[in-house]
Amino acid sequence: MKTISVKEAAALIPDGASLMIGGFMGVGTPERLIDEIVRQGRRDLTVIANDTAAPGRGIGKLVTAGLVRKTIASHIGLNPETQQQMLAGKMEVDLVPQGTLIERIRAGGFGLGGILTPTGVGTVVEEGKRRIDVDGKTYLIEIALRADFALVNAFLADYRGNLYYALTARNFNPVIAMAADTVIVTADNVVPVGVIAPDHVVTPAALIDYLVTNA
Amino acid sequence: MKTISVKEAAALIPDGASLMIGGFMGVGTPERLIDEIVRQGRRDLTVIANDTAAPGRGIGKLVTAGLVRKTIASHIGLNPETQQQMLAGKMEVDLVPQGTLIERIRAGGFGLGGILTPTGVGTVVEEGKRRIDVDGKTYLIEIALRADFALVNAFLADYRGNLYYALTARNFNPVIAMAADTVIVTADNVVPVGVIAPDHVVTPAALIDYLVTNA
Amino acid sequence: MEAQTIIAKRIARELRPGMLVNLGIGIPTLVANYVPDGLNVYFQSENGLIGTGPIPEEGMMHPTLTDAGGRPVSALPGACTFDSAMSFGLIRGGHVDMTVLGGLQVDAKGLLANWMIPGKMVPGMGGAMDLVTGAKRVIIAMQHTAKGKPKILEKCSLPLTSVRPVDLIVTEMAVISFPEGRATLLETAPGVSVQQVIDATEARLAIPGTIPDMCL
Amino acid sequence: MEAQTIIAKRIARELRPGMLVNLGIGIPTLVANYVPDGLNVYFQSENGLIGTGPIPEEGMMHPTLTDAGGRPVSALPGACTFDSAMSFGLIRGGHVDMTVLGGLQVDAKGLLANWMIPGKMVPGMGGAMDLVTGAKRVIIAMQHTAKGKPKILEKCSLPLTSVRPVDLIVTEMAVISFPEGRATLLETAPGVSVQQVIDATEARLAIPGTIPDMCL
Repeated sequence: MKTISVKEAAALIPDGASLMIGGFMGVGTPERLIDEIVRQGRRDLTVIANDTAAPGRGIGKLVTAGLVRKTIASHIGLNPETQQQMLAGKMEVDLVPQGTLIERIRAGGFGLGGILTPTGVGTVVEEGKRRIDVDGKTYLIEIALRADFALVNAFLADYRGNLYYALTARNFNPVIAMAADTVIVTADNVVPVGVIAPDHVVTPAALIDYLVTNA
Repeated sequence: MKTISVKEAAALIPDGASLMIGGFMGVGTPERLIDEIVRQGRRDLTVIANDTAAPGRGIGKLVTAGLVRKTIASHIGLNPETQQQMLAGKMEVDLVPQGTLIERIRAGGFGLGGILTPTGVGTVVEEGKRRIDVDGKTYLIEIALRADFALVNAFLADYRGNLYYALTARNFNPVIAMAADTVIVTADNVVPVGVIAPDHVVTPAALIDYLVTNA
Repeated sequence: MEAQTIIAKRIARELRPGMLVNLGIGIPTLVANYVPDGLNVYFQSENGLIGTGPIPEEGMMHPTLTDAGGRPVSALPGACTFDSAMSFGLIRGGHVDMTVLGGLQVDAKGLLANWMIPGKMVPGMGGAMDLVTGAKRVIIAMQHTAKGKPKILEKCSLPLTSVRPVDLIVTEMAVISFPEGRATLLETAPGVSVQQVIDATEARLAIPGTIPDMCL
Repeated sequence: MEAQTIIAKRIARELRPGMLVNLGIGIPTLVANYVPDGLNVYFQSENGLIGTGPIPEEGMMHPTLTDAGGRPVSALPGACTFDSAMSFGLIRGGHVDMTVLGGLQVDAKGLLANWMIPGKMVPGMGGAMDLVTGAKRVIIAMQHTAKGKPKILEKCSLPLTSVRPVDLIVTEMAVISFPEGRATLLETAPGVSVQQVIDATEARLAIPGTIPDMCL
């Protein structure tokens, strides 16, 4: 793990990169990093996240700035700009049931090729996917999802990069931290090693590539 | 959730029941409940667990008492009695790679039909299983596993049944707590509601059917 | 009584001790206001919380404690939090005893459409597909009609949420369930006649001999 | 120097800062004794711990802090614990940078057999299949021969652990890797000749022009 400034962190991300971004309606999103990506400007990003938050908040800022070419999310209903860009053909949007999305990301991070889920069987979600029967019940094969970068926000990070999340800001964060080639973390608080008890560390330091300094 | 004595808890389990049992080499196994099952005696149990511990310890006690007809586990190497009973044809043993076993149990508890894993491809583990290719890589389809009962040990349980596990005694416990029709818990310590912080509860109370009293 | 209040109060009577309950946004959220005194139920918020409490007072909100819409909530004693994989394991794995969701259309067999209107409104399914597929009991809370047109139809014209039928529909006019896969009128709201329900419903309803008033 | 010591010391030289490392039971465990001073590596114990420390002193053991064999260990500052699903997600997901395992047989292409001898010893594969399939780098720590018979064979006679070849074999005689899928002699132990290694190995070894001594 390396510590890095927010400017350096954003500079790691090239045009066209795929980004998994933590947060649920902006709660638990690495806001400082998002702001810096918008400031530096990027083209053709792919965003994989639960939602696109709302204009002016979290991932919504990337959408407003026109940096996103494709979104894979479960919900875009609270960001009218995402819907407008989608309907205008400016952004491709792949809508995935939330439970399927998080399991596909988990599979990508846990070395699984995918999972068998009953969700979506017999609906439009099924299109183009393989079905399989197990013990008389039908499932869709939903395949693993990975990204170039995971942008993670934690409540606490220790000097080595062990992470602790607070309350509902946990959401997608610990799962995406497993599923990307490069993991970049912003933390609300950076604390000495040992402050987070072993049982309370949710993401082990060994998974983290870069911890953004608070300077 | 109901509180229950250890005698009543063991009495819930009929002959022939399938039991998922927490613990890794006996660490994190609900020892008091195992002792009481041995005392009451049962026939033809199916045990699903990481291992069968060692003679005189955890699941090893069920094996020694001759209560187990079938074991699904990843490792029996430290319990010679399990190996003897298997080689003598007294016990059926289904050996499953540890990562596959825990994912199959998780799938059972998380409403998935199964998972795609590269583990076991091209080995004897593959026999009788479906293979599937995703993006040019081959996986086995490993199907979900559930049980009649989960026997869980926690370090802390609050009055409602929220559970906290200590250190390496966590292992299979929170996963099996999702994957059985009836979940029975023994806790090293029972504490008031609120003692376990929301972020530190690993198994939510709503999953627990019976909490064994310490009386 | 307002339509929403009738629906929420009636659904609250379906709550049982110890249930894990997921409430969707809109009318379903109101059900939490009518939990019978002394009844311990667990409300799940799918963004990662069991034990959701009311909106905290001014100055007591925390940016990391919110509902699925990102709005501040509080947590009750005994609450617990978890990641989204666990949240949907609870939902898809059948651990959620009851979910209450809004509906755009429900058909005569109980199939639900509630997540998109092609070309008009494409918010995404969020957790709805997993909830309808995985929860033990699915209750739809909705107005009986929209702009005077029935929402309970012979067949849904909108894309389905799941092929798993819902268990109960509660509207401001009626309670409808699906024994043997057929829409059946169970109760009418106070002051609403059976004929009024039939007239406001496109799906053919089975009508048992006795139709009691909703208990509110 | 004892065979085990040679093997463990040589493998310890493969450690790099920040690596997540899983050590199997037996000889592999000894690698932890030879970590170069000041090098921060994370040791994973697959029963659910990163940051495994030495055996605690008498009276300081806790029944909930053990290694994969159930024996008491300690935890270093910055340690973390997790359930078995996470533990094998780390392993299968390629997050473990290096695993060191024992071997019964390895073939000329690097395929490993290390989990059973049919009819004789059936301990179960435990985590071995996931580790060999998923870890970024797989190193086999074993004696070069067993009862005088080679363990590095043209083809394994025992059931394979994985179809993924191992990256490196370290024995008390030699270091062998598998560039282009072919067993290749990299180093010999001090005092061991290339011919001695060839004689103790059934698999045909590629022999580069220069074979340095193992650095211990």
